Amino acid sequence: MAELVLMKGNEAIGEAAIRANCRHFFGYPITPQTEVLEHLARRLPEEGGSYVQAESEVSAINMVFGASASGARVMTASSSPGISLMQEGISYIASAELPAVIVNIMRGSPGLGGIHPSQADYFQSVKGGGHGDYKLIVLAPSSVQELIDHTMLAFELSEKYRTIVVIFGDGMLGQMMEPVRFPEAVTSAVDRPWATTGMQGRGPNIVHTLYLPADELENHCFHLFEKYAAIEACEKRSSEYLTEDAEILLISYGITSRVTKAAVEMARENGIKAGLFRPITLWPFPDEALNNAARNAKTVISAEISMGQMIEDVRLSIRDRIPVKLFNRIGLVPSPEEIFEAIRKETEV
Amino acid sequence: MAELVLMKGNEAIGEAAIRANCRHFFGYPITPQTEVLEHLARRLPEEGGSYVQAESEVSAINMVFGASASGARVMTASSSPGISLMQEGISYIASAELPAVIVNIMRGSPGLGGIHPSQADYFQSVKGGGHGDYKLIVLAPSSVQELIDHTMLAFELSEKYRTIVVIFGDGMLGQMMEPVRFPEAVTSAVDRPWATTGMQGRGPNIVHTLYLPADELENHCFHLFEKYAAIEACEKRSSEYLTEDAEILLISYGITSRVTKAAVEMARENGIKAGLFRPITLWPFPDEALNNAARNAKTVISAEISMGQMIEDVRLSIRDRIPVKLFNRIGLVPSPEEIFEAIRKETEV
Amino acid sequence: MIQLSFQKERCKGCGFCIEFCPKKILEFSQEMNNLGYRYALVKDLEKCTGCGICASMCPEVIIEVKEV
Amino acid sequence: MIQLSFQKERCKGCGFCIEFCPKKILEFSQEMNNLGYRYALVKDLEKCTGCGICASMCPEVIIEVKEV
Amino acid sequence: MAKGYVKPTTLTDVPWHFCPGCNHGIIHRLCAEVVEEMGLQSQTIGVGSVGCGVFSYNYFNFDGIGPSHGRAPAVATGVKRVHPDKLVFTYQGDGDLAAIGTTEMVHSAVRGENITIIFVNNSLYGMTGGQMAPTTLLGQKTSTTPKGRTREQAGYPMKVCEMLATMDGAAYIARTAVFNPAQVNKTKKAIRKAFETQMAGLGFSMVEILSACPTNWGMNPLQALKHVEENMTAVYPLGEYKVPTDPSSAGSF
Amino acid sequence: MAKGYVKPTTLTDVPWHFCPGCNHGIIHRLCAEVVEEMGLQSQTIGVGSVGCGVFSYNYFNFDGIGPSHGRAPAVATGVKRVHPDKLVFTYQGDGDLAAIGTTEMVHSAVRGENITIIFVNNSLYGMTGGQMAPTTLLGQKTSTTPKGRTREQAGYPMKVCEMLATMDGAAYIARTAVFNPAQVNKTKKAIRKAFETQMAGLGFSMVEILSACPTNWGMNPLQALKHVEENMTAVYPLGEYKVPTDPSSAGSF
Amino acid sequence: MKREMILAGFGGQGVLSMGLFLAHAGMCEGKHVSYVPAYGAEMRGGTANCTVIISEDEISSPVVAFPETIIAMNHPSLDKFEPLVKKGGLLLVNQSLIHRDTVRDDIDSYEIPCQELADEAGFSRGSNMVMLGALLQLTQMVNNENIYEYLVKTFKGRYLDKMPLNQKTIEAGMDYVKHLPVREITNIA
Amino acid sequence: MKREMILAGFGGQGVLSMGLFLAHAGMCEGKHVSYVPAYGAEMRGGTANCTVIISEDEISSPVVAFPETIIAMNHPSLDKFEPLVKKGGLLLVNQSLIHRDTVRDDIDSYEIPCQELADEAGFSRGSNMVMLGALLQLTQMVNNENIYEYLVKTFKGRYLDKMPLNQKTIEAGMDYVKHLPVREITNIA
Ligand SMILES: Cc1ncc(C[n+]2csc(CCOP(=O)(O)OP(=O)(O)O)c2C)c(N)n1
Ligand SMILES: Cc1ncc(C[n+]2csc(CCOP(=O)(O)OP(=O)(O)O)c2C)c(N)n1
Ligand code: SF4
Ligand code: SF4
Ligand code: SF4
Ligand code: SF4
Ligand code: SF4
Ligand code: SF4
Ligand SMILES: [Mg+2]
Ligand SMILES: [Mg+2]
Repeated sequence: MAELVLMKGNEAIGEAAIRANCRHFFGYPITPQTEVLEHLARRLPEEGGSYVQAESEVSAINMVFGASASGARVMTASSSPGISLMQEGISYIASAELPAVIVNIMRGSPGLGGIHPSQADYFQSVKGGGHGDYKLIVLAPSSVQELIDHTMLAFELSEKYRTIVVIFGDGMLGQMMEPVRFPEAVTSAVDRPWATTGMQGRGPNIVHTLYLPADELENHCFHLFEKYAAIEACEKRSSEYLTEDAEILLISYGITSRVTKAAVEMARENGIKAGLFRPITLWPFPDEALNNAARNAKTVISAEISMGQMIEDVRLSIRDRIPVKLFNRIGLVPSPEEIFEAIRKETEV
Repeated sequence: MAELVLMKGNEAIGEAAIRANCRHFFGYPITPQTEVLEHLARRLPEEGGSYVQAESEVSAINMVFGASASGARVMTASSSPGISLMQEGISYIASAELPAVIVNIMRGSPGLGGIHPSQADYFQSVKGGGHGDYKLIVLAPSSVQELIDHTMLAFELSEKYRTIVVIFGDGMLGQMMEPVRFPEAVTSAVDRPWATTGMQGRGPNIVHTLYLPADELENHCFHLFEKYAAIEACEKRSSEYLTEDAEILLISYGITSRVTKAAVEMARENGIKAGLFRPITLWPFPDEALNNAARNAKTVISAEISMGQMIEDVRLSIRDRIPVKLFNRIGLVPSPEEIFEAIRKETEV
Repeated sequence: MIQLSFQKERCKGCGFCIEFCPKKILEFSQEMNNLGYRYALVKDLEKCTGCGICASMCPEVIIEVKEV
Repeated sequence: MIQLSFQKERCKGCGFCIEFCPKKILEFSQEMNNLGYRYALVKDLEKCTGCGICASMCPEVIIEVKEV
Repeated sequence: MAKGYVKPTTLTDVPWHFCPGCNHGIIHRLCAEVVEEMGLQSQTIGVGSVGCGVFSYNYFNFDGIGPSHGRAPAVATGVKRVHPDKLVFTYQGDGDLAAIGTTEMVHSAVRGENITIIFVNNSLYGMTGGQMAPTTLLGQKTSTTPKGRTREQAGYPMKVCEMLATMDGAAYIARTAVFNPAQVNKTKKAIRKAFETQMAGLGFSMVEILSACPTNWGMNPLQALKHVEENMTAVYPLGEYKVPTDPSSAGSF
Repeated sequence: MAKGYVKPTTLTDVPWHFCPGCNHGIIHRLCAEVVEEMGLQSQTIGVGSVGCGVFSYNYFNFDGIGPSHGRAPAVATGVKRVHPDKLVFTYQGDGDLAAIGTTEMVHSAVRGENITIIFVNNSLYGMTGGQMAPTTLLGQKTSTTPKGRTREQAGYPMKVCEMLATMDGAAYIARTAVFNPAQVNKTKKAIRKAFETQMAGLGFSMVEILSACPTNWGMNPLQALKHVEENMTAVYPLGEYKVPTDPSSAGSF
Repeated sequence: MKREMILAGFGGQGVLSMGLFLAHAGMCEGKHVSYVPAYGAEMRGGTANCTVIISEDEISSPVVAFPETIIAMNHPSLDKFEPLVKKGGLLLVNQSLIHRDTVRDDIDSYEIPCQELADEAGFSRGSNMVMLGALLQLTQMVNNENIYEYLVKTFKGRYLDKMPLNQKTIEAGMDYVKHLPVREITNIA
Repeated sequence: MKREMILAGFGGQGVLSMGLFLAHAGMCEGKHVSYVPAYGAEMRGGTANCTVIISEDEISSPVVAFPETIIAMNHPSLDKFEPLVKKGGLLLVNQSLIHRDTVRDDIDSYEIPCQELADEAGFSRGSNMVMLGALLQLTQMVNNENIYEYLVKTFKGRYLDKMPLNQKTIEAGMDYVKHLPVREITNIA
């Protein structure tokens, strides 16, 4: 079994990408994500790969387009404002069905905001910040070990479905250190018969996103959404903690799900039947699992570091059977005590 | 009363902006929106205003930031991919609370897609394509006359609430011609004590979006959302057609609401109790009005030129009391016959 | 001897070949092709030197010049 | 006579003023200020010409030079 | 000159959408001919752009990519870093390259990225119906400069070759045109030099080609060629602005 | 030289966040002094940027705007078109201006936009902890070039003055430094010329100022000044790259 | 009463100005109108068509699946649109460029030798005006008194010198259909 | 058993390496650990602090509102964190820079003259190591045998030559608290 190492979240992501046999990275510095770049700038050349520091996030995402189109496993990483600049490119990559992994270590927003941990880019990545109809797989790790496991999973899923997979982190996850073990490195290169590698021994391969005849565009969109339906059928992921008899069900993801878990523990110690439902994939959102986990709940609380974004998927999942409340803080990861307090209040009414 | 003129949608928007006393425009060409630019490139100089053709949509939205920050009424216009490029700037403008009007004449997507009429940017503008927590007022006109009326209303609302207002059009609305009358021109300039106009006789004005201390960022977000709550309380707009006794309620906006209305007429002629609910503001979404309009409905159909985006707000509004179906086409505006057919099918089951 | 072939149905009648032929042996047709253009044709093949200049100026790449 | 004032609590001890003073009459303090830096001070005001070079190099703009 | 002419195998048989007399057609053909003559058909990845050249991937008979508007050099960078030995070139109009794509263009030159840009300068946005571009001449009427471009409102024509020639990473920079057979030959030679510069690993290369847009200029095809020859070349002088200094550079220099 | 020194009223009393010896402080002061000496405090709108200069709007005592990363010239364009008679300048680092902001910079020059860019070149991304910038010297170690920048991987230092000087819309372009009192004075003169160029309506102006970042260079403040003097000026020669030709230009030329 | 029309041909045949004329005429006569051009990526060549609706009542849908009137100026347009004409509807075909017969027998169709009539009228590029005349004569859609005024509106007062010629050409189209033998309209409805 | 600690001071005082040492030590001794630095925009100067948790069981929340142990290396840190120490918790104060007394009487607090002891140990920049030693001695959190090994891990094997000096300085801190008079812990709980 691999040895335990104490590692910073951002560096763990970078190292995991290398273990996943990713040899091409294009990115632009931004706090609190920069260590992903710095780690790969050092490690990729050692592994015979190439690190290119793009001149902007717009360029980075388009370099990703080119590298993926021509057959390479590729990743980029940024934080909220930088991800906004990638929205056009993301829509293009989704339409061209190119595999790619995008890391978003979310920070305080909107605008320049700050470098605080945040979960306020949910709508952007889960609903669609770019133009048109498309979906991205969004993974929400909650520990440094999961940053590694999800990064490796992300490459696998992105190849399998020819889609973008987003690693949805935040400033605290990116900066904190925890002991981790790295899985075996993946060595097999996936072959991409459609990639633009030079037409040796075959006709030309073309990667594009233009569909001028209306019926061609419609068919393309229908095709994309058949694929998305398959992903929804197979890839919903979530975890539960003490939900069986939970009368107050908390829903939260990423770093927040860990403090929420601690709050649930406090509640139980105080005899309150609280439980935690944690979506691991934000898209596809684990709606049936949530609806089921909420079967005995009298109240549902969505705990987010945002003004309330995931809460819409929570309401859609439980079809508004039960009152859905929001617990939120901005600019920091709340403490277990705060969340416990919110749970306690619910029991009073 | 002003005389009737036959005018193209895009030109009507441009002329309406001038009537609304907008003298500054920054934009970049893109089909099917370009006539907005071309009209203003000709007319603004005549009115002593300035037309600047930006080198990209990224630059355009940031020029809008500067012009609005320094006190001017300002507008930009683009189409789907160009609006994606504006997402970072939009998040900044929302955080800085600058009034601005953004026209999106939506086209086929995702990616380069095409120039077909489309309604697939709903998530981007209504939920949030940029990073962080913010909202935009989104107006959905359905005729050339409404393009004019909504453009003038947009400037008013943007000043009143210091927010971005989006005019949500599509390729057909932008390109079609209808007879219109222009309202009286607005001449009053709104004064903006906060604007950066040079600190003559006062201390420095500063327009920025950086809030490093966590509590400052949190307070700023709470402040923004108090404002949004006020908008939700006062500015929800919608219209209804034969909803009183409607057993099948159709929901659609913009150009689609007109063909849907024709389909509802056909249904009534065929003895089917159909009705139309048309959201005019997509944010704030007229949820109570919709819920009320659906009181007698046995089925609800969301008719969109997208793979199903507004349908989520429809479900949230009626709290999933009634089955909600989707009717959609991509790449074109459906015909009344098609929609009627969909209504008829519902009555069979 | 030179073989000159024009894909007349793809000609857009720009006239570049006619203009730049050193021998001035090309001209426009009277009738229109299905694209609605008067297309280019050879009036005097004898004089053709096979220099290929016409082809080198054709924006549609529809002229072939062969020596046979 | 020249009046030289340093805002010592804002000094970050870069040493530019000390380095570029033509009269070499500035030096670092022994104690630290609340920012944790050894700050600049005048050891021999007599020699000061009031040239203002120290101020013109100070990145913190905390030196004032006045003739009184 | 070699007698006769046969269409290169590096072009497909798809009919072209260009307007009568559009120079895009000539330039497409020249790129295809050079790729064929260098024997690189199976080693080439063409990166298109958004503009009237948008369908280049359908017209070229080798691998092709359709990127977003202006980002072709970034996309080409991604391709080249994965396939350092392949011929990777972009085909971009002046709006695509010199307006929205400025950053990507400049920084592929700064990095000395080993790619080639074929830059088709027709002094306006053709595909969208003839709006002003950064390259529009002073006084030139376009749909967004109805009275002609003026310094005051829109500044000066942008000289891309002159700008990129100042960069250490740029190895070969040239400006040519195709308004007559002689110029067509020069353009072909320049494209070949650029491609050879890239295959020799000498760094960034670009060929700017002045191109006629009869439709949006409101001229007939022959008038449009004259306009290029007489008015455009006056503002955009033809010639080589930078050539590789490295002796190891390919034979043809 | 004028005797004595008093802090200009165009600076607030807010304590600065810069590291010991950071040249941003000197450059901030010079901008403020020129605005005061030209009597423009109530006529100036400063447009900041994202970088270690991000708080300039708190330090300058006149109207200020905090734009997004790299877009200051576009924001300044918006401001200037609304207030053609005001002094509008941007304050940008090399990452902000020369990397992500390239398009906005180049096109404000193309348009001859009547604004001034104060360009603080410290050869890396300071605020984010010292990553490579386009301006990083060959061989320079940064957190993303741990072995030093190499041509192969990241190309060549970007010379912004040389590039912008090729543009017809650029009226005044100069590169200076602040590594000793004489250079500080030259820099102040250059800033004044740039502002006067703008107020005279002669077009786009930029002053690039080589600036020390002791923290990310891993040097003490005095070593850092030496590095600017000895190593940076070798790659980035100081001087005026373009001066207004128009005779109507302001007195000080 | 509502009249829904699609006018189709290839670019340069002036089908869009025909549509504009009808929209302006309808508007001037106090009707509700809408005009929807099919816009294309390649702005030039290819086919052009527009949908024009003139109606007593407010127009809900500007989109028409089965128009009541179709004008086909070239062959592809006829192939594409003939099947869509409403039963009992009207189909006008430009005989000069279309050499096949119409197939529908449940609609009323006319062949007009537009080019020949235009040449006779001395306005060889006026095929569209001939067709317009035929349409106006057959439908009596607008007040013929005002044709000149509507022409001026359509061309925004440009090329005024050409207006009389346009009017003359329109009248040529009118005369042509006036002198056609009156036919029974096969109206299977 | 779980120990939650916040270590605070100003940048350059080495509080982060103290935290890293504890996290590494905990991990090496088979415990669950988490280390959360407070990261700032201005990377330099200002205050620095980190939260370290060492626990027998899996760690849910890496965020701690009321830590059981606080180390305050400078005045602002004491002001900010003293109120947050859990009742019965432990507070270590750097006497060399903090000249006020602690106010809490429901916790166990110690003043350590870090600078002086570091100077004595011949490592004037080793205040943090002195404080670390004091903490280790008072809590017996880790196996003192392995301190050297953990130091090497903490500095990733860099400056090996400095390790003995660091160890010596740590021991100076340990000795100091060893010889303090044993005190009654006022534990109001
Ligand atoms: C982000 C974005 N903005 C705008 C457009 C619209 N657009 C398509 S082509 C084009 C300009 C083409 O001009 P140019 O690059 O000069 O090529 P040309 O057609 O002149 O050959 C524009 C602005 C787009 N597709 N995407
Ligand atoms: C869109 C976006 N990308 C990245 C960042 C992160 N960022 C902040 S400052 C900076 C670079 C600053 O470097 P420079 O402009 O050279 O200024 P300096 O700090 O060196 O003075 C970066 C990349 C950001 N804020 N926004
Ligand atoms: S080959 Fe030469 S001579 Fe013959 S037609 Fe063509 S241009 Fe004229
Ligand atoms: S050059 Fe080609 S397209 Fe032009 S006229 Fe001659 S054959 Fe026709
Ligand atoms: S004013 Fe001149 S002489 Fe006096 S201390 Fe400053 S630098 Fe030295
Ligand atoms: S220059 Fe200013 S900051 Fe530097 S040491 Fe002197 S007084 Fe202090
Ligand atoms: S519009 Fe101009 S550039 Fe585009 S195809 Fe037509 S002629 Fe060529
Ligand atoms: S990091 Fe560098 S540029 Fe930023 S404040 Fe510190 S010294 Fe100045
Ligand atoms: Mg062009
Ligand atoms: Mg910098």
